[in-house]
Amino acid sequence: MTQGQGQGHGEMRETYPSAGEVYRYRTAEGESGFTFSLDGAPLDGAPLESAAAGLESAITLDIESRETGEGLCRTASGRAYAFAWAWVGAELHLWLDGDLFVFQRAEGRRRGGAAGGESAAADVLAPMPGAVLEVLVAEGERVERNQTVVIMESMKMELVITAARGGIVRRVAVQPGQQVERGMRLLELAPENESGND
Amino acid sequence: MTQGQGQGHGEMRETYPSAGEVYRYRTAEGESGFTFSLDGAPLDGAPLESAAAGLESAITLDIESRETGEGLCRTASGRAYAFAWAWVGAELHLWLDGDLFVFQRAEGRRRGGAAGGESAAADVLAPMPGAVLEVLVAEGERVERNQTVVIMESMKMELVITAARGGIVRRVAVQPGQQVERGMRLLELAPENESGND
Amino acid sequence: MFAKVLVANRGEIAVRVSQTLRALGVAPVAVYSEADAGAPHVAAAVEAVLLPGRAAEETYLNIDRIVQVALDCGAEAVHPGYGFLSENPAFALACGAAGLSFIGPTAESMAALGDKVRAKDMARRAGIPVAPSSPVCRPGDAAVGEFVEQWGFPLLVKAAAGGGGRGMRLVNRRRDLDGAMELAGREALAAFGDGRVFLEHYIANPRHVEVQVLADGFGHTIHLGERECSIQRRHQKIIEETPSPALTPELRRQMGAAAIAVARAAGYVNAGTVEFLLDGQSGEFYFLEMNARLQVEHPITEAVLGLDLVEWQVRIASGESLTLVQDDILPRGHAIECRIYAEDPYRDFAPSTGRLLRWRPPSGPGLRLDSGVVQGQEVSIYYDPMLAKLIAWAPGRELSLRRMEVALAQFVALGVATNLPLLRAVVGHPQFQRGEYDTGFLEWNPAVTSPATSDELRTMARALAAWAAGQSAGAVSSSSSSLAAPGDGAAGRAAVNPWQSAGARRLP
Amino acid sequence: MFAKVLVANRGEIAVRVSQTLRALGVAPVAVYSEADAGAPHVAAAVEAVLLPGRAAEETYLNIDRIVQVALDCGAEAVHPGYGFLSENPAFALACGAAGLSFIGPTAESMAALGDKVRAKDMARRAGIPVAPSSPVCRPGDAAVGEFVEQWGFPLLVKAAAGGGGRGMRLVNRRRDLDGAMELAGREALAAFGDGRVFLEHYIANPRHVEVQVLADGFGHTIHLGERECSIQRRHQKIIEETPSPALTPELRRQMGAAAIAVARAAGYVNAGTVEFLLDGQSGEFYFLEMNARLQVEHPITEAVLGLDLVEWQVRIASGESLTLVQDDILPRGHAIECRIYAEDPYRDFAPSTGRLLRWRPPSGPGLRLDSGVVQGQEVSIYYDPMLAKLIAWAPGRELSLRRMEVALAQFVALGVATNLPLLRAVVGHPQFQRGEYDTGFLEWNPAVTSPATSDELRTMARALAAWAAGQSAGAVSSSSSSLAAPGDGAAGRAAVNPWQSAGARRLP
Repeated sequence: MTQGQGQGHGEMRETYPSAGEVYRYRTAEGESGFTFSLDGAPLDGAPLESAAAGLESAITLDIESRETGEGLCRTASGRAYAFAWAWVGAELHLWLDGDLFVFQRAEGRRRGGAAGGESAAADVLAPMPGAVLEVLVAEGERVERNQTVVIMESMKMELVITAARGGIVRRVAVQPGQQVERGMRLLELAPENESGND
Repeated sequence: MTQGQGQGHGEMRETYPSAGEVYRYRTAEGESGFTFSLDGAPLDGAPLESAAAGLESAITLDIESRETGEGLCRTASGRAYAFAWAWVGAELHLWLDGDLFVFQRAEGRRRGGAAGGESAAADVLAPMPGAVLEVLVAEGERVERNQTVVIMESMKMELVITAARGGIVRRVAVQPGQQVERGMRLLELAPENESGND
Repeated sequence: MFAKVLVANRGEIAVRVSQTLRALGVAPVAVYSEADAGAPHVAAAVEAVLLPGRAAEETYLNIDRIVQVALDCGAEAVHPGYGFLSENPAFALACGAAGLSFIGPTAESMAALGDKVRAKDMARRAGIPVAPSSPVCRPGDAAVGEFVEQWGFPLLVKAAAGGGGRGMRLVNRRRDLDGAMELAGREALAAFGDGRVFLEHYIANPRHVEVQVLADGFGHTIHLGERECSIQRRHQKIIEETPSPALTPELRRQMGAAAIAVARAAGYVNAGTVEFLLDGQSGEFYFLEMNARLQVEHPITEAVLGLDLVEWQVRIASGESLTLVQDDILPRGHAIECRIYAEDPYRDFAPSTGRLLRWRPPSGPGLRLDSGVVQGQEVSIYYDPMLAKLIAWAPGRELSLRRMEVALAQFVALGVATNLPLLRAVVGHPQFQRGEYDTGFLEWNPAVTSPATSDELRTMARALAAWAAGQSAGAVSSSSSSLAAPGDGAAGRAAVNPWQSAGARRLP
Repeated sequence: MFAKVLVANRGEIAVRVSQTLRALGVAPVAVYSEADAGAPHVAAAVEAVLLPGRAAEETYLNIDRIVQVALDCGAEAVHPGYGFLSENPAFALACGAAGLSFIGPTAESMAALGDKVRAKDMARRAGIPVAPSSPVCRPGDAAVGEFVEQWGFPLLVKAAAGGGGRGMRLVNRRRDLDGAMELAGREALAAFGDGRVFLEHYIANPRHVEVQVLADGFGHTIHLGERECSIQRRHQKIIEETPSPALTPELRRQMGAAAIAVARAAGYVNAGTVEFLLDGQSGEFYFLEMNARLQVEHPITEAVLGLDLVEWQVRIASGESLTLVQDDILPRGHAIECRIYAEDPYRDFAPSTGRLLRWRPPSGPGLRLDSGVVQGQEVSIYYDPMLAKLIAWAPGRELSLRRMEVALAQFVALGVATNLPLLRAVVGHPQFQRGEYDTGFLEWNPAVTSPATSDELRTMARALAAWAAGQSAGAVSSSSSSLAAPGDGAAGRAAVNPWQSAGARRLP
């Protein structure tokens, strides 16, 4: 585990990056910019892809931002990257050098696993308004990350809804034929280490 | 004077449009949009240009706005105009169909002339940082609207500073050679009907 | 020339048509649904009229209402754009009956070309190769057996009234054929009100190459070269380029002549596009269909030819003759278009809705943006999820692809998911850059539909997210000051250097 | 070709140069002052290096520092853009001494062309007409009397090292001459460190027409046609177009040949521009000077020729030969450029600073934007107030002017005053549209430098201001929610219809 170079107010954080992993990281603000160091292993035991390939190292960024939610950062090597961010509901969307990253707040996470089971991140939500065509899983069933769980129809197209992470289906909230609004919960998913708590 | 078509909460307002005139107008929100009626004569007795040419009539606008401070309005005849607005300090800048309009709040105006003499609108401010080259008026002197009162140098160019409205120079706040910041007061100007109050 | 024209569409194409109309001194009139009251296509027009409702059927597909609006506002002509009513013969007829010029082909041409079976017969009679196909048939018909005997499997079941991949089925085995024909027929009946189907020989992994045609009302027809449109997802083009990397000058000449022959056979007037399937290996091509309207991808043709196709559409519809001759058509350089959709390329292209919170399109040399959205706008479920089209032109293909790649990397869009990363992955793909691709490109290269971010960038993204989350509580809320609150315009500047506002930072 | 190039500039030209470098596969390195840390030209590059300080002298004019940065980052070449160090022979020499390629002409050409008197002599010897002028002289010299005897008044006193109108005086009477020479000399000494002056015959109301030249290191020189740059304020071009409405094919041929002759006489390599004064009536033209760099207005030449001038600059500097021949240079259509300045056209063009709170450039067919700013950026006092350039191209002049006019009317900029309304008034002016204008256009048409808003629009503006002022207290403050605060993304929507939020509205 590599320590960031900022002294003083390093803090422990948790987050859900887009691919569903949960990481710890430290941040600090130094004289010359913003320093970030990743705390190695992901929190929920999912495999950390390419952990050896630099994810554990600390990075220091010089950040210039505008009040429009856009900015520019430079790495220690002088490479310049534009970025922009916006909150979309509870998600922080980050545009960086042409790529989109989506982060979710880890509400309740620090309180420990069980009590935080109601967090939105564990649910499968309707990405847009439409009608439910099929529900492919049943309550109590175990699902893998990226497994197709529901098929919806919207804008005259079929939408394949997948689980953003693995877990146990705690509740199926909809049935075929039902009209749903955007953001409506389709399934409640309990993380595997919480299964049976409810 | 023509009455707007909105019922109910018509209100009396005052403002300083860009050219320096002060008008009364009424606004109301109706079923079909936003109604505005201009109250004829300007408040400070300056000549009302083209008063006969439609300035006195009421207009009704359908307004659609985005939270980005931009929008679109349609007149009763169906013509569509894009617009955008932003506060620049105490000024409301309005972009409408390719033209820029600058409005200042008429702070203190409603309390009657004399007491409101300290209002920012009566002062001549430095439009940008630079150095004062010449002050062309003296305290107690009467100036006309658009009269050149100060010459500054900024960005290697001479800036000609004019009075946005007529009045009496109450105080000269700078002297040649002096460095000034943007927005710094160069002259205090008393409206003519207030001269001698101070 | 007309004085006033109603633009019966929305989004980027309504904006684009209005821009040319205004440049020609013609007043464009917009129509808009309740969901589009603040949309850019309204701002692009001189007048705007509400079509009550939100659903397309109530609004942009409402023939009676649109014709009435055109009459009420004193328009002399109607431009239908693409999609919606643009290929609906009933709309063209209704315009004509109301005394309005329809900026497009005649209703007769449109009807003839809208029927795939009639269109193919017409092309065959004109001596143009078509993909081998059966007449309209039902399961069990003798024609079915004859066709299968001659051409075998795989084959395609297609709807006579089809389009956009609907009512189409790929069949690999005899025992699936009857079911597929039933299914395709039901789908076509639901979608087009016409359940007729036919069988077509399946050409594996073809290239999709189309030829732009322009014809006036005096019998003068020319072609404007080709567009390569093989990069598709779900039978929907997403990237187009011209010239096609697959065409030789001789093939270009042949396809151009074929396109003109089809247009002449259809008595075609105005701008239209003849679509072909091309076997990249053998150089054989087959007539597919003719689109009786302006195409989404027309800007790449404009870019290499230095023409405004909408200008010519309007001139031809107003009775002018086409003063261009075939020898005037000299393409210069290379152009590529990317369609930017509100959809998630990593989740099976699921459409994405929401508010466009950041929208900073790139600009610069060789770039053109045709956009139907602005920052702050709501992207709704009601209409097509295409937000904008980015076009890059350069003196050569390599440079135009690189311009596009750089521009896509700089295109900021937040609030809804977009296909920008996918477009970038395709344009930067070695196979694409060598011009070696066909309509199966996305299937062969599943990697482009998965995120391909470097670990370094992911780490940086996490760091920036942590930083930005810290901004939300303190500095960024001051951004509202510049939007609205008078007198405190300077407050937001503290956010420029994050470490200047450290005292205020507090994370949840 | 180079692998890495340092771009020694800022603003739109640094962005534009970086865009072409990236398209060529070359990594651009940006330098930036403390005032430009978040500027678009930094984002456009791959690497960026801070030049400590803010004033131009400390940063973008700091030869030693910039050369060191180029060496440190491993760049092989330097592109100077325009302005700053672009025509400074000492910089070109310093680059050469450090082993860096300078993307521009040789220091020798630059020095020769930078001296007006030497440049005119060179042109004269090459057989090119120049405005009649004296040798360098002082008050009382015999040369002064001789010149006045022959050419009379009015005449111009000009600095030998001059440029941009500095050290220049128009003299109408003999008794003002000595004083004017003294004054111009002092001004020139202060500005250029060189107080030499000369006299020049004054050509009243000329047109300013320039010819673009391209020359490689192997003796091959061509011209790329002309640009008409007569619309100026304070000797600063603000609108340019090509082709010039004043040129006949014969005149174009003559001026092109003259430009090539000047470039050859100066041993010129890379892209340069030969400026002429043209008497619109007689068709006589006079060599004025040669600009030894890329011009601000180069995009209109790119638009009609389908070329990338920066690409050729880089290729030539990297040792490639110019593969274009004169017969390849075939302009197509018409292009016009408007320079968008942060200045108030109604207050004597006073520069305007502040934060760009709204910035919504238009886009669409035929439009190109080269921009050095983004929304939210601070426009500072430190550098040139040009924000961006808008270029419109169309098949013909009328259409390109109308495209520009419509685009200017749709260009939203708030926070700093801009010259957008002036540009629009000029482009829409009947005289301009007829092509009947010269460098005195703004003086003759003072109306374009006064607001010309209809009463109807003013009334509407007042109504909207009243409405918007009401928004500030309530609805618009919710705009911050979409920027930062999590969880309440829908709150801003109440602002869409003002009468939905009536309860919250309260005016002071």
